[in-house]
Amino acid sequence: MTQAGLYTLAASALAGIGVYGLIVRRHLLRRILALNLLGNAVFLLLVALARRHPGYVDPVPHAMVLTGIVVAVSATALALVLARRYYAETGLRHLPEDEG
Amino acid sequence: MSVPEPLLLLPILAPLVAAALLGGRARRLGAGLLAVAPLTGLLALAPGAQALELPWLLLGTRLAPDTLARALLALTAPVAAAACLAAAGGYAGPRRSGLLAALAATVAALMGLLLAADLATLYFAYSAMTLAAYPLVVHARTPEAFRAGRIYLTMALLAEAAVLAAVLLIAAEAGNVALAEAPAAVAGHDRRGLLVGLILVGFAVKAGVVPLHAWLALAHPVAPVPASALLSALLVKAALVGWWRLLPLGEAALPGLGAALVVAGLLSSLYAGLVGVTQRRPKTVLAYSTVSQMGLMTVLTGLALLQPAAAPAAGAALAVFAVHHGLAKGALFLGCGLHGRRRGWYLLPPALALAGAPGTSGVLAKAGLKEVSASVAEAALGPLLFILSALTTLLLARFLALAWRGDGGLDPLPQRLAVLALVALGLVLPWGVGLRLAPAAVAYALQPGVLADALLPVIAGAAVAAGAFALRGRVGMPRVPEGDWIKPALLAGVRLGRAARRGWRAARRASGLSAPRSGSLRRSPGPPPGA
Amino acid sequence: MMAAAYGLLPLAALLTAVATAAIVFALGDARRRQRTFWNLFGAGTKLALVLLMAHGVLQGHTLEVAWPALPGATLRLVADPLALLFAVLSSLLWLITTVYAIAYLEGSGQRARFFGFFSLCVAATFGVALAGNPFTFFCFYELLTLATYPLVVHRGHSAALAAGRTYLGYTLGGGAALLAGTAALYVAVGEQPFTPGGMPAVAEWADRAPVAATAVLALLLGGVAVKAALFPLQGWLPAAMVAPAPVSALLHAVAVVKAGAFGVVRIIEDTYGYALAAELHVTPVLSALAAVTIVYGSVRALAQAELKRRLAFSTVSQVSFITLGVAAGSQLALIGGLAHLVHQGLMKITLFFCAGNYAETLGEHRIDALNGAGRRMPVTSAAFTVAALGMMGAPPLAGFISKWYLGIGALAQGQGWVIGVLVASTLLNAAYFLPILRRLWLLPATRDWPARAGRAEAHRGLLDPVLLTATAVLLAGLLAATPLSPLGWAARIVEQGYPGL
Amino acid sequence: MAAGGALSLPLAFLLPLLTALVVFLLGARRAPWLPGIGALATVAAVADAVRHVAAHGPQAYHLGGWMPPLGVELYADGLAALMLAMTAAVGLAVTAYAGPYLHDGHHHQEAERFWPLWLVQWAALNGTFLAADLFNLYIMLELVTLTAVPLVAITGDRASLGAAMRYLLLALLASLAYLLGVALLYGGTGTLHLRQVGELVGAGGPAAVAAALITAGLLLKGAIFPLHTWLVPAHSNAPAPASAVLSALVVQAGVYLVLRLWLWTFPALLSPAVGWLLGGLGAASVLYGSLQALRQSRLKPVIAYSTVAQLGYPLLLLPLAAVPAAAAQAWQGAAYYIVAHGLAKAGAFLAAGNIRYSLGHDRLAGLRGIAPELSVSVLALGLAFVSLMGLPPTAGFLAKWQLLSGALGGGQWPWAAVIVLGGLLAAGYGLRVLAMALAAAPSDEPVRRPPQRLPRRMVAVPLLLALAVYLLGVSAVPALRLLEQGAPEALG
Repeated sequence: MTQAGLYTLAASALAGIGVYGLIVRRHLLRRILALNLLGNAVFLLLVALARRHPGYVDPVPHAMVLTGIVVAVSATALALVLARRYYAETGLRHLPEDEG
Repeated sequence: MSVPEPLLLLPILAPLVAAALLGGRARRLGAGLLAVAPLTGLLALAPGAQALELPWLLLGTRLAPDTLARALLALTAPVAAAACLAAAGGYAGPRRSGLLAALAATVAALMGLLLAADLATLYFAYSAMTLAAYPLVVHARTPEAFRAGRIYLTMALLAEAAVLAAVLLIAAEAGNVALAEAPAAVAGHDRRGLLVGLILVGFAVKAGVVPLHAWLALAHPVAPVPASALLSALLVKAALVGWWRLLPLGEAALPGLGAALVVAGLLSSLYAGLVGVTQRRPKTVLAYSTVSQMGLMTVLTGLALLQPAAAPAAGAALAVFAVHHGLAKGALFLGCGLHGRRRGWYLLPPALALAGAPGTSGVLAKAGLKEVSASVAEAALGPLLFILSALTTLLLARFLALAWRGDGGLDPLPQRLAVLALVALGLVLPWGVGLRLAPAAVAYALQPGVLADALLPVIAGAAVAAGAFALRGRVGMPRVPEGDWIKPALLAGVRLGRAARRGWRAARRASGLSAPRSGSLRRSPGPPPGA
Repeated sequence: MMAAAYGLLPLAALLTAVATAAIVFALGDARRRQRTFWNLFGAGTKLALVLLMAHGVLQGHTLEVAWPALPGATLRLVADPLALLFAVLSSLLWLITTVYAIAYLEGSGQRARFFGFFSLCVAATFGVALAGNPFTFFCFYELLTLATYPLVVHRGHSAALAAGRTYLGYTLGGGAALLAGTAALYVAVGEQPFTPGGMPAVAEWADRAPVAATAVLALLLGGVAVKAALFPLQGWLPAAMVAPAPVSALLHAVAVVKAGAFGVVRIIEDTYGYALAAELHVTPVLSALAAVTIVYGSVRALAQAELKRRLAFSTVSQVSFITLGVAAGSQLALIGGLAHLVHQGLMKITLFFCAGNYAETLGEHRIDALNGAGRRMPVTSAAFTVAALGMMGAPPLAGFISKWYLGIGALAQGQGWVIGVLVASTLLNAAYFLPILRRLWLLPATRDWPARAGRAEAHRGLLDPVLLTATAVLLAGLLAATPLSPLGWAARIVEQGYPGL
Repeated sequence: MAAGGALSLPLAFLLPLLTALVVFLLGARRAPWLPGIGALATVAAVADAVRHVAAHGPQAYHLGGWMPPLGVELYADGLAALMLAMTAAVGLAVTAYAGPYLHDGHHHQEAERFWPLWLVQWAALNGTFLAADLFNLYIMLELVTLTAVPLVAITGDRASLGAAMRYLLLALLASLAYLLGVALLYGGTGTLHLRQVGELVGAGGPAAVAAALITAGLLLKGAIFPLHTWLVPAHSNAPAPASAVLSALVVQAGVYLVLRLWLWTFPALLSPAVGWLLGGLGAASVLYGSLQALRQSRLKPVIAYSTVAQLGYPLLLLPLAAVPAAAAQAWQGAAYYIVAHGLAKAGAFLAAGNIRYSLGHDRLAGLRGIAPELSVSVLALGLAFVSLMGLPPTAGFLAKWQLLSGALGGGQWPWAAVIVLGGLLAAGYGLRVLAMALAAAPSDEPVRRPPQRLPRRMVAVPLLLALAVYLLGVSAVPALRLLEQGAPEALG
């Protein structure tokens, strides 16, 4: 069980949880969190990729992850703002179409 | 004297010009012009006028009067003029200018028909004449008149469909052929049987061959006097023009169709005579006599079709017969328009002429017929012709009895003038034409023996008439409606239609469909209400 | 130089109409006088240009404009005699109809929209006439559909909208078929110009793949058959009657049905060629359909109580004479068909103008309300009579000439039954036109109509066009033998273009 | 001077970004003319780039001279140039339109938010078309999404907020799917450069999975059936200028990338089965979108569903791309479709915006008899719809013709049928709208208040966009010649 393999395994586990949450949960916050989990899973995978050649670390995936995190953060921020505005406007914690 | 070709257009244009004037301020001038316009037809008899080519007109028009045309022009010009004169000077009823315009149009079309020398123009003039005559028939605007008009137009158009088909069949092989070559073209046509059949049927309606004569018997009584004079004296002759222009007479022998035509002619002559005797209105009687006389001319055509060799003689005889009959009939019909107590005296000469009394043009006409028939079918026709002329005499006796005494109104001069002119012409013109076309017949007609056996049928007929006159009131005359078969037939048709519609409605109701959409007229197969 | 100038004429004429449309749209509803001026100016200019083109063609110039729209598909305008026959007809009748429409729509709303699309519609018709290849033909054919729709629904009430739906349902369906057919044709043989006698490439292709060729031909014909109102695709035509009279005149006489009939000519004669079409067993079907349509339309017309509806069904019947002439396959019949393209246009536009006059002046739409209208409106009624008799095929009027040539042409091909169709149509036409004439002239008036305003029986703008077209009907028949008559021109087209027939 | 041409690539990306920054700092109120300047500058840069691509073939530019993999390469071939040009045209129009629309006193805070968002989005779109490696594409896509969502929510009412929320969630999911795919590809090939990946990638399992993930993400961003659910509420609740850019540009960027990736990066994976699958999805969205559009009772949803339908057409290229007889024409058709749809759709949405702006609603039933007041806008709407129907003489028709010829040439009749049928359905919903606009006002109902006066520029812009579609309908040859620059041999 190499380190990369471990990372990959963890990544897929996270991804599974994320997708599950995104599909099953209706509460907006939970969904946003699920999306973050999913994102982190992908980042984890990239980090794992950086080490696929023993003895040398590929910088490109790291660059990607860094940028990706920035993007993810801003996306999350936007999502949260929207969610709050939505709640303020409607008093709902989930999207109306999702009921029942 | 010789006239330049363009004057050949004058007979056609002059009446139209007159009609155009009728609409505007110069109404009186137009009427006067109309009375003389037909006489321009005589220009065609002048030696100079041979043929007028108008290649830019229609499909390339050609006007050229031939022998038959000249003879008929000699008839048409005076009769039409007389009718127009009577109408312009004598007619006092409603819609006078309408009547005059219709007369003018009909006359123009007639002239065109006689002058036409190419296929398209012939058809043009013929159909134009058909349409132009309709207003004459329905001029009275009474339901009766409209019914007569509807029947006339229906029959005429159906017949014209046949004519159109025939014309197209000819044109397909020969193009817009000159009428001089038309008979040859028809004779050589690969659908000759069909073609000749179409031509015969197509024109038979105008000729009033039984049973296609119904419209005549209905139209004449309702039309105003000058109109019926035109119809009976000239319009019906258009059929003869059509036949003699298109049928392969003298080109090919068609025994079957020829014999059929002869028989049809004889039958319609006989039938019309018998039915005519039963009629109660003088103009109806005259109409039937027209049918009967046309039957005889049909016989002449049939004989020519039967035997090409006889065609020239038959043609000449036909021309003479047509002139004789046209003048007499014109005079009689115009005479019916007179009111004077002594109008019988006006009517007597033409009546005698029709009856074929010795010395009259009737003898000449019958002589021609006899001659031709003798040359074709030995003796077969002799007795029949005897019976027929007796019948004619009877018919005219009936007419005179009905029409002898006018109601005593006074007649405007032009009207009397018109009648007198025709009567006078009737005494000379046929002989003139006879001398020109069939001198043999003239000579034959003037033999004393012939005069004698011309007298016999007249006497026979007169005797029967006298007998009937003596017995009048005691034996009832059978009542035959005008246009004999047509009315029962239409009634049957209407009943049938009603029944069919009732059944149809029931069927719809049964199948639960809605009533017909409100965009569409409900039409009964028979004539609409008013019939 | 001169030749170059001639070469640009087609484009100039097309742009004239488009520009007129643009100007009229831009002017808006308010400025009536300017709009009238520009309408007449545009129509007049276009007519002048088209006549100049005709002159050029007589001189033997080739008038052609082309530019690539796509790799492998060019927009090409060519003025050959056949194109000019249609172009002259449409431009002339456009001018007349414009005059009429200006008077007819006096005081009604939405006139800028109306006249804008009116001009656009004629531009499209012009394009259809001059289209030099199937691609161009399709483009203008569809443009015509679009440009006429707003005219059909002009009145804007729900009946008009329903009629518009029907109209588009039929025409766009036909357009789809035409599109598929044209595209398939291009895929099969690439771009070929319309060639009298047929495109050689198509002939080769048909040898290789007869089934495909037949299918494509069926698609193409199906596409144009809708506008040509060929049975059973004629349903839209009577429905479109809700449009104002000038529009009906335009639809029936000038633009739409004619574009369809013209398309039949282009496809049969210039794309496949008659020989090939006959070889593929398409022309018998076509002529049979045409015959059925002729009789069907007339029979339906008998039963119509509304004047315009009766005229509509009569159009259904009459237009098929053109198809019949094409499908008969003899020079004479084709001459008759092409001449009828013009003749029917003149006669039908007259009839619709008259119907419009009765509706506008007397307020009468039903036939049984027209008793005695002849006395009240003699000029209109006289024109109506001329046109109706022409439709019946009574000599010496235009319709007789068409029937004459159709008949002898069909007989030349040994198709005697066509005579039967002609005769039947003559009788049926008489059966539904003569009663109208009887009402107009012979029966006493049953209604009390508004008295005349002034001496004229109706607005001059409504009368002069009618007189003009009626005279044209008369002259087209009387002077048929002259070289520049519709017949003469059609004969020139056929002798130059289709000697093979 | 290719270098100058290359230089215009980063400008096309940076100029709108810069403008956005300045506008954000100054505030749109204080500098209402600024967006216009920025837009014009961008258009100039794009024009220059297009000119060079047309003249000297594909252009490449390496930011700061850094080479890939770490450096960022901007690359413009014919397709990209075409997209840039279309975006520039729409962008200019929207900028011109949004000015009077936003600064009329009713839309203050919208104005404040709109300009930065839109200008950044424009930059991001240009970046998407210019990006030469998969990760930059990811960044740009995210940037597009993160600007598109607020544009949807800009009015801040509950409907638009809900739509934006849903849009955001799905878009993020899509981006992550895309990123995952990119990660797998990188793991497989060790590179991110579009063309290098294409050369290195095998037909193996991981590559297929990566391609599937990426495609799925892009299809969702491209709102292809059945992943279109988010589009209609989002696009029909946004203000007119936003709807225009969302429908004309944002979703089309997704479709553009599907084509780009499958034709440049995964041609090896484009088996007939895959082609038919993607083409089938395209066909499904054509038919489904059109049918839905027929059932709408409001104007903007009709247009939004027509977007769903129109986005399906370009995908029909994929099953045809492998057929030599069909590929070239189908490819031209698909590319031209995107251009034609972009312009027409922007025109349609802006015209609809005018109608809504002056009537205060866009219910179809309420459109009866508006033609006189809004005739120009209705005319523009109609002209745009004609192009969406694919009828001559419009760019839409030429594109349809090419695609149809491709389908027929490739002997794949089903696609031809779909194209023709789609056109008819489009005619159906288009004319449903126009019939309402041409209809006379119902006589029974009381006279409506005269609609609000429209600023002249707002009237002119949609008409100009629509007319541009007709200009492109007269001849597609220049555009298609541009398209040949740097096209794969299979499509040349």
